[in-house]
Amino acid sequence: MSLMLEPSPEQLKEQQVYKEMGLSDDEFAMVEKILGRLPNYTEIGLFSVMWSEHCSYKNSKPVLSKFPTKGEHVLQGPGEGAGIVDIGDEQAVVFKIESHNHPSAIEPYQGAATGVGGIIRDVFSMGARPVALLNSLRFGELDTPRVRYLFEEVVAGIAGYGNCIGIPTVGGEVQFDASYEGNPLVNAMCVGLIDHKDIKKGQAHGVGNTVMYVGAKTGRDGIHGATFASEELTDQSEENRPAVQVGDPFMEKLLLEACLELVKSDALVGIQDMGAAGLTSSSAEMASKAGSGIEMNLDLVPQRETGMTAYEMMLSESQERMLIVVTKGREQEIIDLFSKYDLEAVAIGRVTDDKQLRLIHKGEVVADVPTDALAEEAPVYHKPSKEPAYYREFQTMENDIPAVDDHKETLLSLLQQPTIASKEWVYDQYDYMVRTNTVVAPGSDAAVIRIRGTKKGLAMTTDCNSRYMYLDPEVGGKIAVAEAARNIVCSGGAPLAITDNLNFGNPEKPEIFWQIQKAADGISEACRTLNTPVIGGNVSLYNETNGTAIYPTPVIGMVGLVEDIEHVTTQDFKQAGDLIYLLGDTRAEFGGSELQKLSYKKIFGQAPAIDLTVEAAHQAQVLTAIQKGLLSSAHDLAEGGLAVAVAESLFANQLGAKLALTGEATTQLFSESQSRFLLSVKKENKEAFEQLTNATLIGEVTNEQTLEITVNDDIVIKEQTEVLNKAWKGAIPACLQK
Amino acid sequence: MYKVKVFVTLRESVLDPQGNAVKHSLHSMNYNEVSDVRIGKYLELSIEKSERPVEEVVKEMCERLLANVVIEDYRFEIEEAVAQ
Amino acid sequence: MYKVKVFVTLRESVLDPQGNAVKHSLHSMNYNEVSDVRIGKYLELSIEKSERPVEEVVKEMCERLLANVVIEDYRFEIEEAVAQ
Amino acid sequence: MKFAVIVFPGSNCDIDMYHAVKDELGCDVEYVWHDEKSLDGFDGILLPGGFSYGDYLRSGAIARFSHVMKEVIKAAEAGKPVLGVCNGFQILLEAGLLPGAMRRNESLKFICRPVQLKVENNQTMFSQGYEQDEVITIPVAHGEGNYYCDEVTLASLKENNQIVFTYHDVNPNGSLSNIAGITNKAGNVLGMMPHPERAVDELIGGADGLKLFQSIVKQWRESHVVNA
Ligand SMILES: Nc1ncnc2c1ncn2[C@@H]1O[C@H](COP(=O)(O)OP(=O)(O)O)[C@@H](O)[C@H]1O
Ligand SMILES: [Mg+2]
Repeated sequence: MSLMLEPSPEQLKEQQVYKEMGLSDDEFAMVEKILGRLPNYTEIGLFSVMWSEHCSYKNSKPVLSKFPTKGEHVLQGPGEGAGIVDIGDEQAVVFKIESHNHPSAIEPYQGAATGVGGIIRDVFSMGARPVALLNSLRFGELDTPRVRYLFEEVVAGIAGYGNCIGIPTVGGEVQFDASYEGNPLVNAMCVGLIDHKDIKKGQAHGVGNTVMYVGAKTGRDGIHGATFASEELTDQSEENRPAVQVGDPFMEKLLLEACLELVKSDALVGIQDMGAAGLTSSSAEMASKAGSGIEMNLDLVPQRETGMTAYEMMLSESQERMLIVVTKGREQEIIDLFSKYDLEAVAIGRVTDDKQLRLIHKGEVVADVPTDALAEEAPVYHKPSKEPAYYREFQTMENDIPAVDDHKETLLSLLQQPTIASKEWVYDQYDYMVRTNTVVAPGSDAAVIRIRGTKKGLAMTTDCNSRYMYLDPEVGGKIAVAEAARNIVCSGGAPLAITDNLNFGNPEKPEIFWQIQKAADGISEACRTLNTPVIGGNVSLYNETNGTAIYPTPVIGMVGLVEDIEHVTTQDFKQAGDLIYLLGDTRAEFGGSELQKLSYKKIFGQAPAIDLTVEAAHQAQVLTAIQKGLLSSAHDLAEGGLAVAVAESLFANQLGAKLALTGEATTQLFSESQSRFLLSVKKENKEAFEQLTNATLIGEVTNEQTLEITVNDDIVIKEQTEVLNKAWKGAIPACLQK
Repeated sequence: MYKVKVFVTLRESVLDPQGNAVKHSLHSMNYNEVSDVRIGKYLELSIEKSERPVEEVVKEMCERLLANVVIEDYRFEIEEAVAQ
Repeated sequence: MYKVKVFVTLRESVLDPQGNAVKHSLHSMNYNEVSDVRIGKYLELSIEKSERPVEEVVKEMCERLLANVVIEDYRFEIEEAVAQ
Repeated sequence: MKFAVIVFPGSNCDIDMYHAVKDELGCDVEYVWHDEKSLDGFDGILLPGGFSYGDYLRSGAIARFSHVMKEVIKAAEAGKPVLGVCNGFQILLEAGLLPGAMRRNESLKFICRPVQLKVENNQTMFSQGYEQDEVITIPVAHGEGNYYCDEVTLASLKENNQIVFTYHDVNPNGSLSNIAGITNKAGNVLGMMPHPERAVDELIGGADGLKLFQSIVKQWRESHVVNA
């Protein structure tokens, strides 16, 4: 590769080489105008990655600007490695979500692993100690060997990285749907803790200060990864792909510990991880944010391979690297600090006052471009948007109740749908306990970790029902935020803020752009009503295979604060004799439901309706009841409706339940109406609880290890807990045995 | 019966964290003469004769399962074994 | 400079869970002619010339680090490489 | 009694071990970095879990060559209690302080879950706080916990009562004879795959592991009163 002669500036223009790098004719003309001359090969490379959708958000910026990003507790909103929210006592929580979809489609183990590695770096580059990991995954149906392979390898990759670095993976979600068959989604979220005084930013202040490179050496891996992530996957993707990055969690563990020691040093001026677009984005962004320039001598960059060109070094996405700026004259301290961890720290440049990114290689200036042009001045596109025909049609449909003749068999089938079934097979592979702070492990609604030295805890979850999103992205967007908040509340937390990962198809298609806009509208409105600002996120577009888009999937990652760890609640029924209540109204709503998919093998109609005011009121009631110590368990109703939620509540403690419902049986059991909670209450708390909420008493927890449900006095479901449990637990392993 | 030896190695530009760690460890044990370590897999397969030429079968198995051709290269050696 | 290839394999008496799993996968992919799979490690080392005979150095590295002789056997091949 | 928690590059249960000893057991404890040259002044040595050196090549293989391991061997020979958990166990095997070796889990997958253990021998300095044959719950979290040794070694482990813990009911990793933890012949070095330091607090994962640490302290106090 290095022997290949780089095209001259004139050839670049004439042969339109920039197009292979993802730049349009107009964009090339803009670059020419900014520089006042033709760019050379290295320079056009810098622009092509920085102006890719992945780095510049050129297509999504107008949409992102709708999000509410401010709030009384927000210390850092979008714009840095990760957002930060105050949690009192001079402490704050830091979190962010990021996608690694395309790399995972090509090499699932390493793609997922490096996705985890990248998001961890975003969090510790703020100065925070990462304390938990979550993920959100989407795959095709588990009925082809390829999908099973992707699923198994992605899970192994997430486990491999997280377990080795020693950060517990405490939660996440996995859903299966044919639309993800060729383009799985792998979103990883990291949560960190920080003392206010340690907060660091990625800014290159102080003319004359030293720019240092720390961590792993640079190789030719991942060159043009950001551009690759901004294209559709096609059958040719295999050939065009960059050299796959391999993660080294051991190296990152050392880098993490070294950086957390570094942030305590007053010699540190700024720090940013080398993620997408590696050395280019970290240097250009740090300088641009500080209003300064950076000059780097690429000969000094630690290199893993020989003969690397400037272009290759600047575009490499080798993992486990950081760029830092330190006070001039104090480099040796930094070198010593890193060498204790067997890591290299090398001075490769300095901060300048001319706002230029200037690169020197083998004694020559190989690039000299304005940092703002790279980091800030990418074109912004307002893409055309068009309501899809399917949406119009779905909106005119009546709510259809799927025909069910045996409700017990239907419940058993629903429990075996991979999207509903137990995810134990997945989280058994994650070390969710390391660091011994995990109070609520995977398997309940939101995970909870305690904060040592305080009585507080953090609740966290990722959520998105992409079937509702497809039927109605605006309503689906509201539901995604509401569901995340519901999960936090059920665990005893008060929602604080969200991070979002907008996974969509090709935004150049007006119907896709419409989905993005509507989803963002819904998310924004829910965030305002539920008072959970957006403190950061990530956009992953072009999730299509051979022209077919995934369901719109804006994953919501939410963190909540548990004021007192004593309040932590789980979904499991705790003892026989407790009363079972349902909070929230049940209507015949089956659009996008699991039952609809099971019955018709497709989804259609309207998504379940959501009234955010009702949602907020119900959440407030549940949280208050928890804080008053009135609840034995709390579980939100989601896929599969009431019957599935009740079944799930029986398993951990092998209990039974008797429920008496009235109305239309299928609706009562399986509808997916929103804003509903399943709560269990000790008998002695009955009155206090009933005064607090308008929940309906529907039954009682029993010792009989049987679930019995009557509707209008007819027994519609009677089955042993053990049988239900086996169906639910065994489903995913059974799919993988095939 | 054939005895087949398959060597699976990481492609050239692909990082080898294991190899690096072993190299460092060897250096700290004072084997400073070691300048590079790359670690791969070594598989020994026993394969019965079948209709298809064994080379073809082995190549196919390597491509489909034994090597991850996205990041790995492979090569193999086939020996005809004397039946025991 | 020497190019050294080291093969580390599980001892015969030791069950090889990985090899078994691969054998099963191959069978489920209809490669029924495969009767046995054993998986080991393959290391490629570049070693500069030093005072000590290279065989001695490699053997010592294998015994001390590269193989765990409780469960593994090793063998190696040494080639003298032409300096580049 | 003062404990050392040995920290190798890549150890990640060091902090759990530290807090178990300090907060729940109430003993003195310090982290000791892998290049430390002496363990004088420590009465008990704890090798925590994690992925020392990434567990590259084989788990524990590289860590055993660190400086501090010479001191760990010295401490073991001097009869001080040495506990290796998970990766710590693997390091003790690689270092030859305990017999046998680890293979990958039979399922080839990492496994993290609480498991039941049976106390096979409550006559060791690590297990005297338990009843003989008591069944306790302690979490495992490992990818290579499939213990192996040859028949002669197994026979001698049994004969000398060196098997302290076995998996009860379900063997999560395929280990020989359900072995979860063994001591050396002298009985002062224990290696075990399950994590007692993750089971010292009812809020987090039960408290069945605490007795193990309490046993070490009790034994130490008794022997020091006698010697005084
Ligand atoms: N969907 C989104 N919602 C809110 N903020 C976003 C979203 N996507 C990106 N951002 C914000 O834009 C900034 C730049 O994002 P990105 O380039 O992904 O960060 P990084 O350089 O860490 O990868 C980040 O602060 C991120 O939080
Ligand atoms: Mg839930």
